[in-house]
Amino acid sequence: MLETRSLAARRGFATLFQGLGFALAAGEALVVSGPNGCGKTTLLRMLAGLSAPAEGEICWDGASVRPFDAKLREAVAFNGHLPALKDELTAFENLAAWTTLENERADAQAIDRALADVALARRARIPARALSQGQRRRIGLARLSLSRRRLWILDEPLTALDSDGVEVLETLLAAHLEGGGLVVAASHQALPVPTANLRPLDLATVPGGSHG
Amino acid sequence: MLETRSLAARRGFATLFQGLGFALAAGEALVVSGPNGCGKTTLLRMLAGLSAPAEGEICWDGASVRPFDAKLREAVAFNGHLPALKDELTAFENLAAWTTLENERADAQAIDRALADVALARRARIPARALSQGQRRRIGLARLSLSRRRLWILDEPLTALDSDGVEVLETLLAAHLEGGGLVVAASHQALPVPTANLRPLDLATVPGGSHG
Amino acid sequence: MKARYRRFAWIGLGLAAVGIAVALVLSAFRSNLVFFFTPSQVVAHEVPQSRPFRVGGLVEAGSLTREPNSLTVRFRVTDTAKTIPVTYTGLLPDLFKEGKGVVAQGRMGPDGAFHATEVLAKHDENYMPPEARSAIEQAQKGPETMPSLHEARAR
Amino acid sequence: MSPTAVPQPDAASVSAAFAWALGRDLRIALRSKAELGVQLMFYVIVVSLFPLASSPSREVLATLGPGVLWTAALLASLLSLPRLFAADFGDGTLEQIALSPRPLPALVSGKMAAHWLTTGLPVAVLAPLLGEQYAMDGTELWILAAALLLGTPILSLLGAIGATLTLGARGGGSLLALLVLPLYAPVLIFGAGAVDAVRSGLSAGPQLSLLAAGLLLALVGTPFAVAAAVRIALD
Amino acid sequence: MSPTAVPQPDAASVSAAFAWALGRDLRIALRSKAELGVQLMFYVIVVSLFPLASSPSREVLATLGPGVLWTAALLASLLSLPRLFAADFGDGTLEQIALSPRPLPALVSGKMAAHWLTTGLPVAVLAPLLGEQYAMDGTELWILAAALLLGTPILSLLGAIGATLTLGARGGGSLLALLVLPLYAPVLIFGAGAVDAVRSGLSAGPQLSLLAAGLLLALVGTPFAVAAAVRIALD
Amino acid sequence: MIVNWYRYSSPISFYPLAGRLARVFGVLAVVFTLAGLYIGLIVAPTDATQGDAYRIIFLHVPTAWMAMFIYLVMAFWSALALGFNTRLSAMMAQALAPTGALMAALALWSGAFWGRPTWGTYWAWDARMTSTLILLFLYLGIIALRNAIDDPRRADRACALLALVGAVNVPIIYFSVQWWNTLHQGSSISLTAAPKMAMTMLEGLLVMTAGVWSYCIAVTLARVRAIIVERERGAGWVASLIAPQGAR
Ligand code: HEM
Ligand SMILES: Nc1ncnc2c1ncn2[C@@H]1O[C@H](COP(=O)(O)OP(=O)(O)OP(=O)(O)O)[C@@H](O)[C@H]1O
Ligand SMILES: Nc1ncnc2c1ncn2[C@@H]1O[C@H](COP(=O)(O)OP(=O)(O)OP(=O)(O)O)[C@@H](O)[C@H]1O
Ligand SMILES: [Mg+2]
Ligand SMILES: [Mg+2]
Repeated sequence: MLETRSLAARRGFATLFQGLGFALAAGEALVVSGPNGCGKTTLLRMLAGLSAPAEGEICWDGASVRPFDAKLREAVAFNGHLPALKDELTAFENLAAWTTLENERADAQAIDRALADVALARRARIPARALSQGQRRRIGLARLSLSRRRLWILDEPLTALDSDGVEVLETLLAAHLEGGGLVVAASHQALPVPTANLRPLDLATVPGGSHG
Repeated sequence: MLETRSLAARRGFATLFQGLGFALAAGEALVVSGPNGCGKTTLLRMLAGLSAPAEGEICWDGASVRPFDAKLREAVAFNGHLPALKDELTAFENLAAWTTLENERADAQAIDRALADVALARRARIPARALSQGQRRRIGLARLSLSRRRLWILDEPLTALDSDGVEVLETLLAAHLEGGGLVVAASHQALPVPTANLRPLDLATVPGGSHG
Repeated sequence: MKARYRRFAWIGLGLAAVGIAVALVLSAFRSNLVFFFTPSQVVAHEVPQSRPFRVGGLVEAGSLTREPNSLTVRFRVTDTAKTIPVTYTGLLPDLFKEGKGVVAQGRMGPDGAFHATEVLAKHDENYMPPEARSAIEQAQKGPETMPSLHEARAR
Repeated sequence: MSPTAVPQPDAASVSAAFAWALGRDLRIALRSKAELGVQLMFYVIVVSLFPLASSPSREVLATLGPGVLWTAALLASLLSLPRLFAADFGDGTLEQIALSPRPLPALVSGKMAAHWLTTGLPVAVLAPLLGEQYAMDGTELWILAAALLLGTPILSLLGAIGATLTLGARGGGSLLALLVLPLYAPVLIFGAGAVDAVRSGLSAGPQLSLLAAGLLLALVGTPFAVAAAVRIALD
Repeated sequence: MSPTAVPQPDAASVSAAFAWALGRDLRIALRSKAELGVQLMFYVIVVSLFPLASSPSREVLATLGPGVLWTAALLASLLSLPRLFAADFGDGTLEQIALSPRPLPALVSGKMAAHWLTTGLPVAVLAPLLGEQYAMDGTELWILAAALLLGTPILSLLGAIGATLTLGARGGGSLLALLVLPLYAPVLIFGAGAVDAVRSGLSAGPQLSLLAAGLLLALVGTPFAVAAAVRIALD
Repeated sequence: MIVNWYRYSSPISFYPLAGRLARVFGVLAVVFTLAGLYIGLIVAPTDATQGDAYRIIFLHVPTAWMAMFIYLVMAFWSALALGFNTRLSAMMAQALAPTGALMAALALWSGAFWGRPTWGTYWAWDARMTSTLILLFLYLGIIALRNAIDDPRRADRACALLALVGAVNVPIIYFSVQWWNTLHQGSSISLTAAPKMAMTMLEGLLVMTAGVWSYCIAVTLARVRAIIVERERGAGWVASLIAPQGAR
C-alpha cells in the first residue's frame, strides 16, 4: 500500500536520513523511533504529502505520489504536533468541522458519542481554549474514531494523554489495523499496537543521519 | 518551604479541586498526577505565582504569598507547556537571554557547555524555528541546568524527550534535590526522581474534583 | 539600604517629571491654542495667506447689508480693537445677530475682504425669556438687533 | 470506523467545500460577539480621524470625502488580513485544510468570502451613512456604495494572496502591508475616482466598469494563486 | 547548579532590566533584516496613497500635509502594536518575563522603547523628507519632525496598554485599534496642530509643550499600567 | 453603618437590595422625567436668543453631565475592583458602561441637532465635541473588551484598568471650554457662580437631571442583578432563585 524508495531528507546543510525504503501493507503499523531531531517529524510530513522529499519517491497504492496528491489526500488522516483546534469553537464544533472537511458522514449524535468515548462529554460545549492539554489531544482521538481514512499518520500520539487516553488510543489502533488500515506513527515511548501488526523503524540506524 | 492550605481552583462553574493542603520540604519533589483536565496545570501555575487560587493560601518560606510575589519570583523556575523560545533567535541566544533575565551569572562558555550537555552543541547556532520538538524542550533542560533557583515547577517535563533526554533530566533532578532544591512536577509517566525524595500527589483523590 | 535610596531616586524622578508636565500644560494654556483668529490678527497679517482659516469675533452693529435678489450678505467682524469686512453667500444660522458672536470659515480675498464659506454663530451662556432680555437691553440701551434672514423669512 | 475506501459522496463538489470554509470562518467571526461591531467602530474612528488631524474646513472635507472613505475601507481590510490565514497556519488547521480531499481553491475561496462578508460588506453599507459627514449628496452616496461593493471584494481577494505569501515569514504585519498596498492602489484610484467623477458632473460608468472587470478577473484568478501559496507555505 | 540562595547581583536594578528587554527586542527586530525597511515602506506608501485617492490639487495637498503625515505615523504604530506583546504571550516568554525577579515595569519599558526605536523613530526621521511632497517648507518640516519625535513615543506607550489588555482576547487587531485610537486622538490633534500653527504664522509652542507634557506623564504612568495589564493577561 | 455596607458588598445580599432600589428609582425616573418634560416643554418660556430651539437643553445637558459622571463612577468602582479584588464593584463597573455609552451618544446626538439651528452646523471639530466623541469611543472600547475576554474575572480586571487609563479624558472634556476658545458655550450653571439662566428653565433642567439620574441608577441596578444571576448561576442561592420559574 505505502512504499518508499531511497527517500532522503535534508534540512539546511544536514542530511537527516537517506536511502530510506520500506513497504507497509494493509493492517500494519510503522512505528518510527529515534533520538530527538533525527527526522521523524520530517518523514511523517513527507508521507502525509505535506512536503517533498529531497530524493526518492513515495508510492501509494502502487502509484508514485507527489505532495498534495489527490489520491493520497483521500486516504490520509494526519495528526501532527499542532492540534488544529479553533480556540473560539467548542470541542463539538471543532470535531464537527473536521468531519465535514474530511467528508465523513457523521451526525450530531455520532459526534457526541465520539466525544463521550474520549471522556469529553461534559466539556463538549465550552470553547476549546479552556480545555486542558490532554483534553485537546483527546479531540484528535475522537476525530480518528470518526475517520474512515486508510492511512493514519500520527506524530507523538501519546503526548499529554493519561492512562485512560492511552487505552482509548489502543482500542482505536487495534480496530483500525484489524480493518485493514495502515498506521505510521512517531513516538519515544512504546505505542499500544498489537505486536503482530508492528513494524518498528529506528531512524537512528538509517544511514546518512548525523544527529544532535 | 512550600506549603498550601485548603487550596481550591475553579474554572467556569467547575471546581477542579478544593481543600488541597500539603507541605514540601527542601530536597523533596512533589509529583502531581491525575487524569486529563483534573487541574494539574492549574495547580502548577498557582504555585508558580501566575494565577490566584479561588480559595486558600500558598506559603513560601513560611510567609503567605500572592501572585507575582517578589520573594517567590526570586526562587521559582517555571517550565510550562509553552517553550518560551523566540523562533528568530538561535538556541544559544535564547538560552543566554533567559539566564540574563533570571539574573544567573553565566558566560558564553557556560551556556555552550549547557547546550552541549543536552546534545545541542551542533544546533546551537541555527534559529530555534528550525529545531525539532524535542530539541526545543532540551533548551528548557539546559536552562534548568544553569539555574540556581530553589523551586522548580515543571509541567510534563518528559514531553517529546527521547531516552537520552530523560537521562539528562534525571541527572538534573537528582542534583537539584540533593542540593536542597524543591521540585513540583506534573506528569502522566513516572518521573525519574529518587524514591526517597518523591512525594506523589494524585489530584484525582483530592475532594471536590469533578473531572471529565 | 542602597536599593532603598535607588527607589527614592526613581520616585523623585517620577515626581519631577509630573511636575514639569503640569508646568508645561499650564504654560500651554496661557498661550493661545486657537479655534479661530481674531480680526486683529488678520489685520496684522498673522493669518495664513494661502489657505482657509477661521475668524471669530462680534458682528459689528449696523454693519449687515444684503445684496438684493441673492443670498449674499456683507457684514463686519470686530474684536473691538480691529474690524474686518466679511462677505458670505448662503443662509445664516438662527443665532446670527448683530452684536453677537460669530465664527466664519473662509479665506482672504484679493479685495481685502474675508470670503466666508461657512458662518457659525457663537452664543453666550445666558438663557432668559424675551421679556427679561428686553428689560436688560432697555437698561443697558444695548444695540438694536436686526432680524436674521431666517427669522425674516419665517415672518 | 471501518477503514474501507467508501466512495466519498461529493468529494469534488466545489460548492460544498466553499460553503464549509465560509460557514466555519463566519461562525468563528461571530463567536466573538463584538467582532463585527468592532470592525465597524474601527472604520468610523479612522474616518473621523482625518478631520481631527487636518484643519476641518467644510470645503476641504468635501474634497477629501471619497479619498478618506476609501482609504479607511482599505485599511480595515488590511488590518484584518493577518487573521485570515495566519491563525489557521499557526494552529495547524491550514495543514488539515490542505490535506483534505476537497478542492483547495474552493476552500480558500470560502475563507476569502467570509473575510469580505465580515470586513468589506459592513464597510460598504456603513460608508454612505458616514459620507453625509463629508458633505456628499444622494447620487454621490449611491455611487460610493456601488464602488465599495465592487471594490472591497477585490481587496479581500488580492489581500488573501499577500496573506498566504507572508505565512511563516518574519516581519508579518508590515511585510504584508508592503506586499498588498501596491495591489490595492488601483482599486483605490478607481473607487475614489468614481465618486469624484459624479461630483464633477461626469458619469462614473468607466470607473465602475473597470472595478467590475477587476473583480471578475480577481474572482477567476486568486483562488488558484492562493491555493498554490498555501501549499508553498506548508512545505 | 547548587540551589543555595546566592545573593543575586542586581536583580532589582531598573536599568539592567530595561536594557535586557530593549536589547532582546531590538535583536529580534533586526534579525528579520527586512523589518525596518518594511516599516518605512509602509509609511511611504500610506503617505503617497492619499494624493492618489483624493484629487491632488496642490493647495488641498498643502492643507492635508500634516494630517496625512501624522495619521500615517499613527497607523504605522498601530499596525505594529500586535507584535509588541502578542508574540511573547503566545510562546510563553511573557510568563517568564513576569516571573523573573527583575522589576516588571522596567522590563516592559524596555520593550516599549524597542517598539519606538523600530517604528516611531524611523517615521519621525523620514517624515520631513516626505513633507516636501506636501508643499511644506523649512520651518514646518522642523516642527513636524519635533512634533513626531515628541508624539510617537506617546503612541508606543499608550499603544502598549491596549496591546497588553487585548492579549488572549478575541477579535485581536481591530479590538486593539478600537481601544487605542481614542487614546491616540489627542496626540494626533496636537501633533498635526503644531504644524498647522506654524503654517498659519503662529508659534507651535503650546502644542509642542502639550506633547512634551503628555510624553512625560505617559513615561511615568504607562510602565505601571502595562505591567499590571501583563499580570492580568497571564492570570 | 460600616458593617451594613460591608454586608452589601457581597452579591448575595446585594441582589435583593438592588431589586428594591431599582424599582424605587424606576418610579422616580418616570415621575421626574414627566415633570421635567412638562416644565421644560410647556411651562418654561422661550429663550430670547434661541427661541424654542433651546429646549433641547433639557435632554442635552442632563445626558452630557451623566455621560461624564457615569465615567467617573465607573472609574471609581474599577479602582475598587482592582485594589480590593471585590466582585461586586467589578459588576457595578460592568453594568455602568452601556448606560454611560447611551448617555454619551444622546449628548452627542442632541448636541448635533441643537448645533444645526443655533450654530449653523451639525458638527465642528471643537474640543468639547471631540472629547465627548472620544468618551463615547472609550465606553464602546470597554464594552468591546469585556465581550472579547472569555474569563469574566480577567475581563473585570482588564476593563477596570482600561477605565482608569481613560479617566484622564473626563477633566479634559470638562475644562475644554475654559482652556480652548471654542464654539461650544461656557457653563451656564456652576457651583461657584449664580446660574446664568432664568429660574423656570433652571428648574426644568434640574428636574430633568434628576429624572435622567434616577433612570441611570435604576437601569444600572437592574443590569447588575442580571449580571449577578449570570455570573453566579453555579452557586446554590442563584439556582434556587431561578429554579421556580423552571428556567434552564
Ligand atoms: C455635538 C455637539 C455637542 C457636544 C458633544 C456637547 C457636549 C457637551 C458636554 C460634554 C457638556 C457638559 C459639560 C459641562 O458640564 O461643563 C455640555 C453642556 C452644555 N452644552 Fe453642549 N455639546 C454639543 C452641542 C451643544 C450645542 C449646539 C449647544 C447649544 C447651542 C450646547 C449647549 C450646552 C449647554 C447649555 C450646556 C450646559 C453647560 C453648563 O451649564 O454646564 N451644546 N455639552
Ligand atoms: N470556562 C470553563 N468551564 C468549564 N471548565 C473549564 C473552563 N475553563 C477550564 N476548564 C477546565 O479546567 C480544567 C483545566 O485543567 P488543567 O489544564 O489544569 O488540567 P491538567 O490536569 O493539566 O490536564 P492535562 O493532563 O490534560 O494537562 C480542564 O478540565 C478544563 O476543561
Ligand atoms: N536550517 C537547518 N539547519 C540545520 N538543521 C536543521 C535546519 N532545519 C532543521 N534542521 C534539523 O532538522 C531536524 C528536524 O527534525 P524533526 O523535527 O523531523 O525531528 P524529530 O525526529 O521529529 O525530533 P523530535 O523527536 O525532537 O520530535 C532537527 O534536527 C533540526 O535541527
Ligand atoms: Mg518530532
Ligand atoms: Mg496540563
